Amino acid sequence: MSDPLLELDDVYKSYGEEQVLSGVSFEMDAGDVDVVIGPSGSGKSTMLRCVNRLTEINGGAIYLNGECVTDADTDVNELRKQVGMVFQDFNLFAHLTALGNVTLGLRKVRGIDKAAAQEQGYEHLEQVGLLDQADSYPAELSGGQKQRVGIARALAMDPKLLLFDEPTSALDPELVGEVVEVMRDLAAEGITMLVVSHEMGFARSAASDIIFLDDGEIVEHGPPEQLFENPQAARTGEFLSRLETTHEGE
Amino acid sequence: MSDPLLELDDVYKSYGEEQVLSGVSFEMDAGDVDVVIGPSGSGKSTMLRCVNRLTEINGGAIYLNGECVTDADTDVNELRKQVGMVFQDFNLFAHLTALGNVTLGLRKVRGIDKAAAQEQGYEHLEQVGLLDQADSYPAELSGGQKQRVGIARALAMDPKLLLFDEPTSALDPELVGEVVEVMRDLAAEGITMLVVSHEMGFARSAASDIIFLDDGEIVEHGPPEQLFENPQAARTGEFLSRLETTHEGE
Amino acid sequence: FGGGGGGDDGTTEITAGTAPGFPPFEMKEDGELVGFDIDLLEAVVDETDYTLAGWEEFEFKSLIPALTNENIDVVAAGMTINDERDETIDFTDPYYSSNQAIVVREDGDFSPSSLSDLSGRPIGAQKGTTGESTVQSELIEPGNLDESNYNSYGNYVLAVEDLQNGNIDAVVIDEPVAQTFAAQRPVVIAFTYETGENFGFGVREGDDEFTQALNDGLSTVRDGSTYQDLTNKWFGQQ
Amino acid sequence: MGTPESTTTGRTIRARAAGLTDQPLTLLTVGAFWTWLVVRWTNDFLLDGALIERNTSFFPTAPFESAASTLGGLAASLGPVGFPVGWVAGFFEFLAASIPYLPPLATGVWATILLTLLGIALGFVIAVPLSVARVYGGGATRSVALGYTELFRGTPLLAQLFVLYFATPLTTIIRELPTVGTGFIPAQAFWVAVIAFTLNSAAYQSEYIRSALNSVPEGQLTAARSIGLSKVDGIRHVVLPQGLRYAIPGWSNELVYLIKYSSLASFITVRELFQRTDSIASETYRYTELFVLAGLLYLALVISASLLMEYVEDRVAIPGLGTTGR
Amino acid sequence: MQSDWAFVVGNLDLLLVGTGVTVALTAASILLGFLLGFPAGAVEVYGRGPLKRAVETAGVVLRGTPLLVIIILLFFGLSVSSSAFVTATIALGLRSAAYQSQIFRGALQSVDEGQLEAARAVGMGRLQAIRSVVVPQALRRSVPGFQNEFTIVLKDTSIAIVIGLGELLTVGQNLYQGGQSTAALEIFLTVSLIYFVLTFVTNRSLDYVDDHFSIPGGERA
Ligand SMILES: Nc1ncnc2c1ncn2[C@@H]1O[C@H](COP(=O)(O)OP(=O)(O)OP(=O)(O)O)[C@@H](O)[C@H]1O
Ligand SMILES: Nc1ncnc2c1ncn2[C@@H]1O[C@H](COP(=O)(O)OP(=O)(O)OP(=O)(O)O)[C@@H](O)[C@H]1O
Ligand SMILES: [Mg+2]
Ligand SMILES: [Mg+2]
Repeated sequence: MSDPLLELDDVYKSYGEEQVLSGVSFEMDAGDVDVVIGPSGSGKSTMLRCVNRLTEINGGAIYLNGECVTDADTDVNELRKQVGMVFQDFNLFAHLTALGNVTLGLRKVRGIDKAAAQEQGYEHLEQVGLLDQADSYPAELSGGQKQRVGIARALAMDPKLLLFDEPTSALDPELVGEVVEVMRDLAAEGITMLVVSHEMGFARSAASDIIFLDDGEIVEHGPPEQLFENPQAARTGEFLSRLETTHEGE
Repeated sequence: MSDPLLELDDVYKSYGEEQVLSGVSFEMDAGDVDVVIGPSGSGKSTMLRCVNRLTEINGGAIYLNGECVTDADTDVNELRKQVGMVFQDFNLFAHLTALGNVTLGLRKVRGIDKAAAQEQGYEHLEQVGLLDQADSYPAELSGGQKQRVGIARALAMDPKLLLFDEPTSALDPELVGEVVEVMRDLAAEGITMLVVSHEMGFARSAASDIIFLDDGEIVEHGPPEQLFENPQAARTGEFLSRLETTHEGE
Repeated sequence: FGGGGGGDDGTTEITAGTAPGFPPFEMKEDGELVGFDIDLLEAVVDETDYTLAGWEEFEFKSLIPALTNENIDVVAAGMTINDERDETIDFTDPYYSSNQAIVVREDGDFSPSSLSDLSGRPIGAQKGTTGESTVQSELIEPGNLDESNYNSYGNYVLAVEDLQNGNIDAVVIDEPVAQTFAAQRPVVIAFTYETGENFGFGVREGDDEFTQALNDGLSTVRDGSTYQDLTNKWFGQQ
Repeated sequence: MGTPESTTTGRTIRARAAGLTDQPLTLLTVGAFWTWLVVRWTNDFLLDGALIERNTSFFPTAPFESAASTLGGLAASLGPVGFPVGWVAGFFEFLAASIPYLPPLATGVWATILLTLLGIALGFVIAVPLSVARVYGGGATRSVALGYTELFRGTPLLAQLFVLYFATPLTTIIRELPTVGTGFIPAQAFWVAVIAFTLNSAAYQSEYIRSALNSVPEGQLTAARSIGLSKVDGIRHVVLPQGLRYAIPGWSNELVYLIKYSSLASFITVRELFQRTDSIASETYRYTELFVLAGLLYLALVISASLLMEYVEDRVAIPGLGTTGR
Repeated sequence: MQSDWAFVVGNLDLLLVGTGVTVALTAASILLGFLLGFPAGAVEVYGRGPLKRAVETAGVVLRGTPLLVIIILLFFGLSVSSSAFVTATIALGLRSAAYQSQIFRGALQSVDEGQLEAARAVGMGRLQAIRSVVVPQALRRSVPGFQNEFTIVLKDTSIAIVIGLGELLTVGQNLYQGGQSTAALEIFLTVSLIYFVLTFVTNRSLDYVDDHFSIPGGERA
């Protein structure tokens, strides 16, 4: 059997006194789309940040393609080229156009020359439906457009794995659709994604697995049908029902 | 028949060239809870701001309890004591504790002495379930807690009418529930509220009427059952279906 | 109240102004204002019907504005009587004649003997003094010295310091001052240039009664032994 | 200390002076000022006085003198209501009196400008690493940067000039360098002043830049690192381009300060604008006219600097970034 | 060298008197600057019409004119007072007011507009809302700018000698210009040290005050 693309093996993480992740383990194969849900403060963002080492873990190990990425001597810049990240509040480079945002990494990290980088940049902007906005600055884009630039920026580095941290929660209800659509397309193209999100529509239709994190532990992990229709743990059911009451559309 | 509590009569409002409200008319009776929905930029916030004269209208009139509030010689400070406002991004006074936020108006506007103001302040904090956080500063509160302080601050002035401008859209999905709960309680207590919100759960369960605003005009206005199950205008159905796709919980 | 000197009754108080930092004429020692000018003016005023209320210290260049603005009534600051100044203020009779000394480094190989030897050499003087005027009128204006070779300092001490550092080759200063420095520092007077310039007390234009009183006082002091005593005290031992 | 708001705090003189620069009259005056300066310098420094002899003004004084005396006479004949005419006469008198002093002052302006520009530019080169060290450096680099800043901000510039000029061998070294002190290249005192202003201004500039760097949201560097840029590259390609734009208003204040503080260089015999004014005044006793004249020249320089910075700010402006906000 | 330092030490009492003048002049000027500058800053943010324009123009003129020119004009031109200390305080105070107004303007503007709006929404009048909500927040934010301004005023007090006020730097210069000693460098270093101590102590105290009044959990102070 081939190695999983990503493997978390008993990962521990604390900030000072506070234990944030307490023995988290799971695996993802290439092409999987896993959605992480859980209450605020349960450690979802921290978990993502551990994967591309924006924070260091205190115990356990994380493997990407079978290689341990949490070794002290792993080149973090090398690792981050393979793991793209899309932020909740976009974090677009404010001084660069949409195209500039997408090409900066290509030019300064991959060392590709300007013309070639732009060509690739346009392709990725097209992929997220933003060719028209290539020359707009972040401040001139709507929230949904900003987030799509953020996705294109991550895609441009041709990562093996894309991390999304609540990519839609900073968006107006109407704009959420745009971004969810792009993510569905990426899922269909077979891109491996680990997504923190409470967009139930997306989770139901695109997720391979749902991971329910509570208080730094994985309480439940399984395909969406099972988790939503027939949650094993009481805590899962409770959390889901609380999510539903506030979003009870048809 | 008694006067309505609030009446908008053919209200026009423009910013420079741009027509934002084009002949908006509706009435609310005491105890009503009306929810305003509509696309971004349709003029929802502007309408609320006209009611307590944070902006001036260009045509028509607004009556509160039968008195015209849009006359140039109406005392705006007097008016605003009767019309409370809860902001989307909270706008808590950053240099005051939760209690300080609630009592500032009582002391400086109503001229109530400190001890009495604090007593009332505690009552209102209790009403929103925040007695424990009375001495916390805004930066020390969670989003949901901040918004509840905002509500208590408005309630403290004992207003005839409460305006809410997207009171939950700056909150995490889970925190939305807290605030919606408080609003449901207020509705049950018979407090008159005009709420801009896309929280369908709240609209369905608590609204007397839904007002659908599009491009500065009221496209449809009616009880939630009618508007949701059987929208009259094509535009309303379209807007609602777009809202649903992104929030499609059970 | 410092202003409004020269009144009608005989006991008007006057305030004198000076700019310390010009030894031995006026300087600060242990915080006290001392010097030839100080002692002399006090002696002169003693001979008149005026009384000296006190001293005000200014930068040298502020003295004339301070006088015309009535902040002070008389200037005693080693001020040379010349035509430009005479246009703005009046002077008493001269009380001291001073020539300019040209000071050079003791161990240097430059030993000029006349002003023309200074051509093409960087030289310095104190801003607003006769030394500066001499450089201007005798060297720069006739074209014997390029303007960029002349450095103007806020104070002699800095000029002499810069002479020692080698940034300039000569300093033009009043002779008594030069003697003070020659005694203390590794500098020597190369030669003196006779300007025949005279120091006078500065008074407001039109304050004729007061000027007359000072002139009378001055001649009384000169006639007695006081003037000689003061000269011995301040210039004698050098 | 040094939070985003101190960047807004920085929007001071320049932003206000910009109010003046809206007016075409201001533009015209500044244009005339610079034309005069450039022609003057070309004549004095490059053409060796070919157009007109050095130290001779381009403008004749006679017309202004006669205008002043005519108007003065008119004012006198109008009696008590003649005072506005009297003011105009006074103005012409001032012009007539000022004209002969313009040529040497123009030379002084050259030194003032050169001193300011070199001081600010070289200071900037030191200030950027200094501020980056303050914001992103480790304990040691941070303390070194802090020590530098406190030392140069906490002691008088005059004392710094004194120590560099009189107490170090700097002058001895610089005066031996070729071309120093020839033609329009000033002598050693000037270069010592440049060094002092550079060191001093670097301390102030680094504070403006530091607070601007602090106002770049943290997420920007996180995002830069998440696409694989190293910390240094992230700072260079993402944080600095934004932070420096935020810093422009505060930094412009420093430019204005430097224009005015360059007058302290006269203390070590640099012949800049203030020194020229002062030495002419001590010879002629026309203190009032000369200081007003120098004040006007400084004001013209300050307004020019404001216009320049306004232009720069416009040129590098990016929608939604920095000062175009409220 | 030895005797030069001994000379400085022997005259330390004089330098301390000069320091006293410097401190008094700085304190008086900063205070005057605050009393005029704070309202001026508020007028620039919230005022309108001729008053606002007048304040802005006065500010540009005061900031654009060298301090030396201001002080000479006030003393010799307008003769606002025969006391050099009073005149120097007015000159330094006016100019500092012009700069402080900008510090406070920036701080007032940096307080989110929503704060004012929320205050108005509870029924406070404009002035009252500014006073009870915006000003307390703005004052906390103006500390860094205020530290800069303090540093600048402290060192600019030395200009007061042109009108005959002998503060620290002048006392120091008088010492070596008296011809008694060649201790110029030693004097400059000592004077610098005194300035440095004054700046350092004041700025650290302001930091302390800032920390003390900082809003818990609020922005980096
Ligand atoms: N840099 C940090 N320093 C200290 N504590 C931190 C830090 N970042 C996060 N925490 C703490 O770790 C815990 C988990 O935070 P995390 O952001 O991972 O939660 P989350 O599940 O993403 O929550 P949310 O849904 O609100 O984003 C929280 O209690 C938080 O306070
Ligand atoms: N102060 C203002 N000046 C000029 N135009 C404004 C101003 N405030 C709002 N507008 C414009 O008025 C229109 C209506 O804005 P409004 O904020 O009322 O919309 P909204 O329905 O609340 O939208 P959203 O759901 O995005 O909050 C928009 O086109 C907006 O650009
Ligand atoms: Mg999170
Ligand atoms: Mg709105």
